[in-house]
Amino acid sequence: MEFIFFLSAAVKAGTCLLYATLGEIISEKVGHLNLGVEGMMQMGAVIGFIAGFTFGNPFAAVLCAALAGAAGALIYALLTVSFKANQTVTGLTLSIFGVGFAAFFGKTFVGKKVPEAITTFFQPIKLPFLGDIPFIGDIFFNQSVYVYFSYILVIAIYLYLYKTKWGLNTRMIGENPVAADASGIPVDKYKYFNIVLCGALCGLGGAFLSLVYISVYPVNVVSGRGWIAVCLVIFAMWNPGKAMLGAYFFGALDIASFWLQKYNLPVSIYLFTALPYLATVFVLLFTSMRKINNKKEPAWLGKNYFKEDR
Amino acid sequence: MIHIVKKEVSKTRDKILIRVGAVLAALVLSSIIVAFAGANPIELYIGIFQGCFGSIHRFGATIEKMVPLLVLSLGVMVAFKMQFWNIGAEGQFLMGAVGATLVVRLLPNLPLPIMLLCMALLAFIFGAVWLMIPAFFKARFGTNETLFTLMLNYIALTFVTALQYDFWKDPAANGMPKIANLPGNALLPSISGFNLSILFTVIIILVMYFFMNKSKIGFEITVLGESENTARYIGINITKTVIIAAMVSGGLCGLVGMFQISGVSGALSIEITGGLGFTAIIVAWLSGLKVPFVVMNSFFFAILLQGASYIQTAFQIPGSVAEMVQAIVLFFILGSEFILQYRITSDKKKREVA
Amino acid sequence: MNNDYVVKMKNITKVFGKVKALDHVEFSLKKGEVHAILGENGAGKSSLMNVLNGIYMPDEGSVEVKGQVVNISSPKDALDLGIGMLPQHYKLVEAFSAIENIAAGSRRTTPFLNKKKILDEMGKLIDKLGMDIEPFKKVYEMSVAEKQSLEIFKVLYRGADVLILDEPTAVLTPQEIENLFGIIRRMVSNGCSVIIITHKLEEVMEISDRITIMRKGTTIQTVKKSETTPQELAGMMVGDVMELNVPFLEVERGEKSLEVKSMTAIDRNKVTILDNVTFDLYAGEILGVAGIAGSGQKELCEGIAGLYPIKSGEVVFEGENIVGKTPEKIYEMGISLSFVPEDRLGMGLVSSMDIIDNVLLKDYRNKKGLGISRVVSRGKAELLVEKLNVSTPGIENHAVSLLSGGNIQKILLGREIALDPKLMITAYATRGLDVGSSQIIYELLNAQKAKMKPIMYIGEDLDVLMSLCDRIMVLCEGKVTGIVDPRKTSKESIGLMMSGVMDEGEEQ
Amino acid sequence: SSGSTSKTNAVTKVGFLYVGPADDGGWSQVHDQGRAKMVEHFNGKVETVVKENVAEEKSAVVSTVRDMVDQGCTIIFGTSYGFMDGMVEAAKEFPDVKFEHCSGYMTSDNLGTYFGRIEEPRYLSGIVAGLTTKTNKIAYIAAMPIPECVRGINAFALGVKSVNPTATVNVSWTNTWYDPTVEKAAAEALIQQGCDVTAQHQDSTAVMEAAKEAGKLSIGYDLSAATTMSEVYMTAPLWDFSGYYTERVQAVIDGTWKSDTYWGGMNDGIVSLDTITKLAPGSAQAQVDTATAAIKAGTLNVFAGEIKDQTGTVRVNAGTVLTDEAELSMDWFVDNVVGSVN
Ligand SMILES: Nc1ncnc2c1ncn2[C@@H]1O[C@H](COP(=O)(O)OP(=O)(O)OP(=O)(O)O)[C@@H](O)[C@H]1O
Ligand SMILES: Nc1ncnc2c1ncn2[C@@H]1O[C@H](COP(=O)(O)OP(=O)(O)OP(=O)(O)O)[C@@H](O)[C@H]1O
Ligand SMILES: [Mg+2]
Ligand SMILES: [Mg+2]
Repeated sequence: MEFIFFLSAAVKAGTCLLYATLGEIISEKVGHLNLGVEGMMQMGAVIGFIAGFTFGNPFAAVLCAALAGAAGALIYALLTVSFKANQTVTGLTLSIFGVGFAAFFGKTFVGKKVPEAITTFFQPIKLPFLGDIPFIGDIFFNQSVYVYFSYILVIAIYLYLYKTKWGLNTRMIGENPVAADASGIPVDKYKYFNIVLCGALCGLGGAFLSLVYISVYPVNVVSGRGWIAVCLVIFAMWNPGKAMLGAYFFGALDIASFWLQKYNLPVSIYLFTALPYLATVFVLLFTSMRKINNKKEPAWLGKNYFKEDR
Repeated sequence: MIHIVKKEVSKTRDKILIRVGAVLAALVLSSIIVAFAGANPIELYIGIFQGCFGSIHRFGATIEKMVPLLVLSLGVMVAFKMQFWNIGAEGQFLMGAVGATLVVRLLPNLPLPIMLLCMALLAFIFGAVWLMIPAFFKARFGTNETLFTLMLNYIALTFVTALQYDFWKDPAANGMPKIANLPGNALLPSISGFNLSILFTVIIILVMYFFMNKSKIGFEITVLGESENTARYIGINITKTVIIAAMVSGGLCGLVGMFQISGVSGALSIEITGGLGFTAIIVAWLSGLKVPFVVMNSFFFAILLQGASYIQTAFQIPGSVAEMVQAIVLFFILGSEFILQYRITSDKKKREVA
Repeated sequence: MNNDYVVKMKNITKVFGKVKALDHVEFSLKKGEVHAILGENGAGKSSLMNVLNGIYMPDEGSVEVKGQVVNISSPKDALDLGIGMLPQHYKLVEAFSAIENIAAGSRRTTPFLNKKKILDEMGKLIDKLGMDIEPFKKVYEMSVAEKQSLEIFKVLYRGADVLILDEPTAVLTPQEIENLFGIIRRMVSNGCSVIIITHKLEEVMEISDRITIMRKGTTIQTVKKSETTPQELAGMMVGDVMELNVPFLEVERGEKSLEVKSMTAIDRNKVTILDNVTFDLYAGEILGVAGIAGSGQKELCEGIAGLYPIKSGEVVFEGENIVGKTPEKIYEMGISLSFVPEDRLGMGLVSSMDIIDNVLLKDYRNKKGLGISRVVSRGKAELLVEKLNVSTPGIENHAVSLLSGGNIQKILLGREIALDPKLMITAYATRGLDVGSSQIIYELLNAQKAKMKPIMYIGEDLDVLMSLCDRIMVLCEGKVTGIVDPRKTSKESIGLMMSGVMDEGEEQ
Repeated sequence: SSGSTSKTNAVTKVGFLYVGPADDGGWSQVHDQGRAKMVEHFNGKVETVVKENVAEEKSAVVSTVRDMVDQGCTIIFGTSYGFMDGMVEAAKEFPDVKFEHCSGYMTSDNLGTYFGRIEEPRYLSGIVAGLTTKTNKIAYIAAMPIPECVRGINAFALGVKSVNPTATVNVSWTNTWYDPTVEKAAAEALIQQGCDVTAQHQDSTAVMEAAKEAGKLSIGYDLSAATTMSEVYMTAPLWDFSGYYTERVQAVIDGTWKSDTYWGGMNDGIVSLDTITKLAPGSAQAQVDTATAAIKAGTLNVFAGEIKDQTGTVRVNAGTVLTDEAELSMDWFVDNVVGSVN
């Protein structure tokens, strides 16, 4: 029973990662390595909380969080897509910005509680039918609507990327913008769309932390989870389904120490924390050594596209 | 119809004007935010300035913040010059500090000069190896180095966490998860707040200037970065050059780990990097991978860092303001690069030449 | 009458800088024909087709498609008019399958990908054209021919009925070429019209209905295939007027210096790119190498310089076989390669470096120790700029990529000559240069010849080759089709050898 | 909050280093309240310079101190155990400035330590928890296995034991003083493992939030959460540093400051137990009152023998009490604690 609770907690802990990872996947699929995930999550977390605190309305909170993340992404898109600035440097700067932004605007809200209306709204709800499935029901279907929405997102993003023409065009841009351009795909429009959507999802991921995961607003609520999401994208091999599993795996390791402490394990609990990163490196090496093209990073990842080049 | 086309070249004067303009525009925008938050922007900027130059100790603090950033940026620059996107400075920094600490743990009784030398050496090696791993895989299998080095940052961080909270936890610290302070014979001597790493840094700047501009290997790295074909054509051993560049790049970042624990922190901990490894990437990039500009920009960033810390104590203004100002300045500079490299034209003919 | 023509291009002029790529060109394409365009390198074939495909905007002239005067400003416009071009560099996504490449960006793709519908449509077209496309095969698993088929298919799937093929056969094996021609014939029988650019006369004779010959930016003539012969075509292609005055220097030829025996090499696509190449080179002579683009010239140069893997054969230089030696070793033996690839700066020079550093590229190892010194290189660079009259704002802190093509070439060639090599290989030395600059280069080469240096000169312009060189070796598809004395041969016969129609024994 | 840089001779400047934000709802807020009352007391004659979120790392502490001295501070309070190395170093660098380190044990001529016997109210809160638990499993979320925390856990466990010998205190370490996400995750884990009362040595209210979500009850820490956490809050051991700060700053003004090791108890007012709420079992108030009286009278010492540790070894013999030295280096748990000190 305890193990089921652990897994259920892992799903919860992994949900903020899942949102951000899904976002980063669609950004990377269009060729943009956005290292500003941490910053966008911070912006979403703080604005989501402020909106929630001020309006006491869960929808307003979530909407504002998404908009805040999207605004951060828009800065990034403007600089990298239109102004051709270096993606790595712009992303890092966005992270610095987001962390400063959150610390600055969140300062007066530290220690404040999430309004009752929001806490109640995001309370775990056991789904009728699905929640009764043994094990699975307790792990996945006795969660907050915020978690349920992430399930829908996984499916929606999978469908978007692999089953619609927009997703096909998106992936084509990430693989070869020259070819996409030649095929008449409006490259920049797609880039903006995907990058901004990525920002909105990162904002939602951050707000999950400040609205659902905890209920008192702390300093630096995201505290590095954005970077984990960037790693997760590789671990998931740019696949939304695997991102879900990965997020829960990383989430489980985030909380594992509290569940394992009482067992007095012979191995250091702190080595567990390295596991996801080691696994990620393994994935990265494996795919590049075996030249598994369709599981590798998009071919143009990190490179800007300038029509006039070549 | 309007088009964006590449500019041939910008005059140095234009470059300076546009960058200065970008910084000013950023400061104006920042002022609005600061004022909106109820602080006086002018007072704030003066405060930042005072915080860096107001007294000898504040200036010392500025330099103390500049040293690691500068050496890290120089390290990152070497790899970037080869078009090898090392964003793992953070990890190499940490691993260097681990190497230096290892020396002290294994041979605690070495006399000071030898101790420092061994620490520096092992720090360099640890940092170098931490970058040579991805360099090897990049050269051999084309593994994406940006993602790999990013990942190695976190492996280094979790490794140091395990050391700090478990394997190397100081039994004398009464349960406090910390690694024992370095003994006196492992600390960089210092004179009124300025420690010996400043001297080393000056030497490193000179050596790196020579390395990048006047040495054979530096020249080969540059050629390789510009065109692998040309490098092959003039007979450069590509694998060897990649490995050497990774060694110097990672090694310098590792060396910073030693400077930081031996000169500033006094002990290895997960906090020593303070995110400088990432800031260094920005500095190296904005400096156009040129040593003199790296020195200049490191100083500029150190001012922002020290200023941020000072306004917090002196004006009780949150340090996050300075962080935001820093990011806004960077956004504007990044955006202004566009004006330097491209121009917008409505001439259709231009398209066809490219 | 007008309705017979799907495309009519009138009076097209296009100027690049000082180069008049197209000079009042007339061209027309009839419905249902295969129209070949023939001409030397640089004649303007690709430029003309780029105008038709909306990549270039003409400075003058008009284009009519299906009776309407149109303004084609992008490949998309062209496609909307039913004109599709097979790009020279394939624009396919390696990680995608054929079907994904076809569907992406296509107007016919529904919001939700309906693979079955696309497959059905593909199937119909595949049957009609007799093509061999596996819809789910990934591009990275495909051969060059398969990629080419896919590109053609992609264009046709988007509804093109005018297809432009720019040198499609250059990368194919004979069987694959046959296959391609089969597809072209079936396309035509389905009502499509095809424009094909090729340098190979026998292909022209096999596939085309009409032929347009271009030379130096103008159309010479359009003829019906049935009314002409390969000999006549070759004649029209190269022309017979000597326009340049390239000095031939009489020098008594010296010792044998380089001996290449049965050199064979294979490229990445497993195509034999050099096939049993055998020749000698003597001190005090300039050996010209003629051939259409991509006949193995690049690989021959790089093979000798140790930059391209040789599968079999020997390269004997001063009595020693240098096959398998590193480029560094070969360079130390005194073989210098000055190569001007198509993009001018790919090899030999670093585009972002200034003149001094580019001179230093070949100098920096000469100094002992770890450091480099720019003192010597600076001197050399100054001398070079002065002697060759390079126009540049400065030799320092001014990237060579910012110079004009002629000046870049002067630097490259001047640097190699200054090294006083024992053997010089120069490729496309005067590509894109004006008459004056070219003259300087020829004089530089002749001066080296007078010093009894062996020189290999790879060139494009037959007139130049014929007046400058002592002997000309003709390459076609990696084979030597002849080594001739230009003063005893006609341009036409060299043209035929280049096209592979005629094969000549050595020094007839 | 705005400070001023004006330098009038009459004004004494006092520096404070906090480990978290000043309004964390916990430890740093306790000190900040003490600071504010002290400033009010001196009515304009004292100004303070505060730095929040100082890292528990030597260089961070030293450079903050340098900035404060630069601002003219003549006495500086470091309010977290982890500042110790930095405080020692800074005291050496500025021999003319007075330093006070909370909860540490290193002293010098210009470095004193101060702390309170929080174990006394902790023991009392243990009585409340012991009476409350139905599952006989109490969760205790604590920051770091340092003597300060271990002491608190043991005192709490002894309080539990005094009323409910079968209940256990289940400890989870977070390795952080202040990180609500981590604290909450740790609390959730223990609650899922069957604990029905939570206690904490953490600086945020996240543990109580977890209890609230699971419908359990809580013992707080540092500050009263009677209004903010009314659904779960029963009581809490509280701090009040205002008296101490006022006294020490006065000493600096008077020129009588001397390095000292201060360790006050419930009698001194620096520590106390909050009013017990209605959520606690009815019998709790009376039992706590009795114990409080005994402590204040000196008849009840929290660490009076006989005390056995987890292995059954007797650590304090019957009839004796633990020495202050032993308390300051405590690294063992009493026998009703589940968990390990490592
Ligand atoms: N974009 C351009 N910019 C400058 N010059 C150009 C450009 N495109 C073509 N030219 C020049 O125009 C002339 C005609 O070139 P074009 O590519 O049309 O020749 P071609 O007949 O296709 O030759 P090839 O057989 O080598 O393909 C050449 O001198 C070439 O250098
Ligand atoms: N195909 C091309 N693509 C891109 N840039 C080109 C191209 N052709 C020329 N340029 C650029 O245009 C400018 C003019 O070049 P161009 O070679 O036409 O000069 P030029 O006046 O003919 O000089 P020269 O007589 O030395 O060749 C140069 O800066 C050159 O780099
Ligand atoms: Mg062409
Ligand atoms: Mg020219």
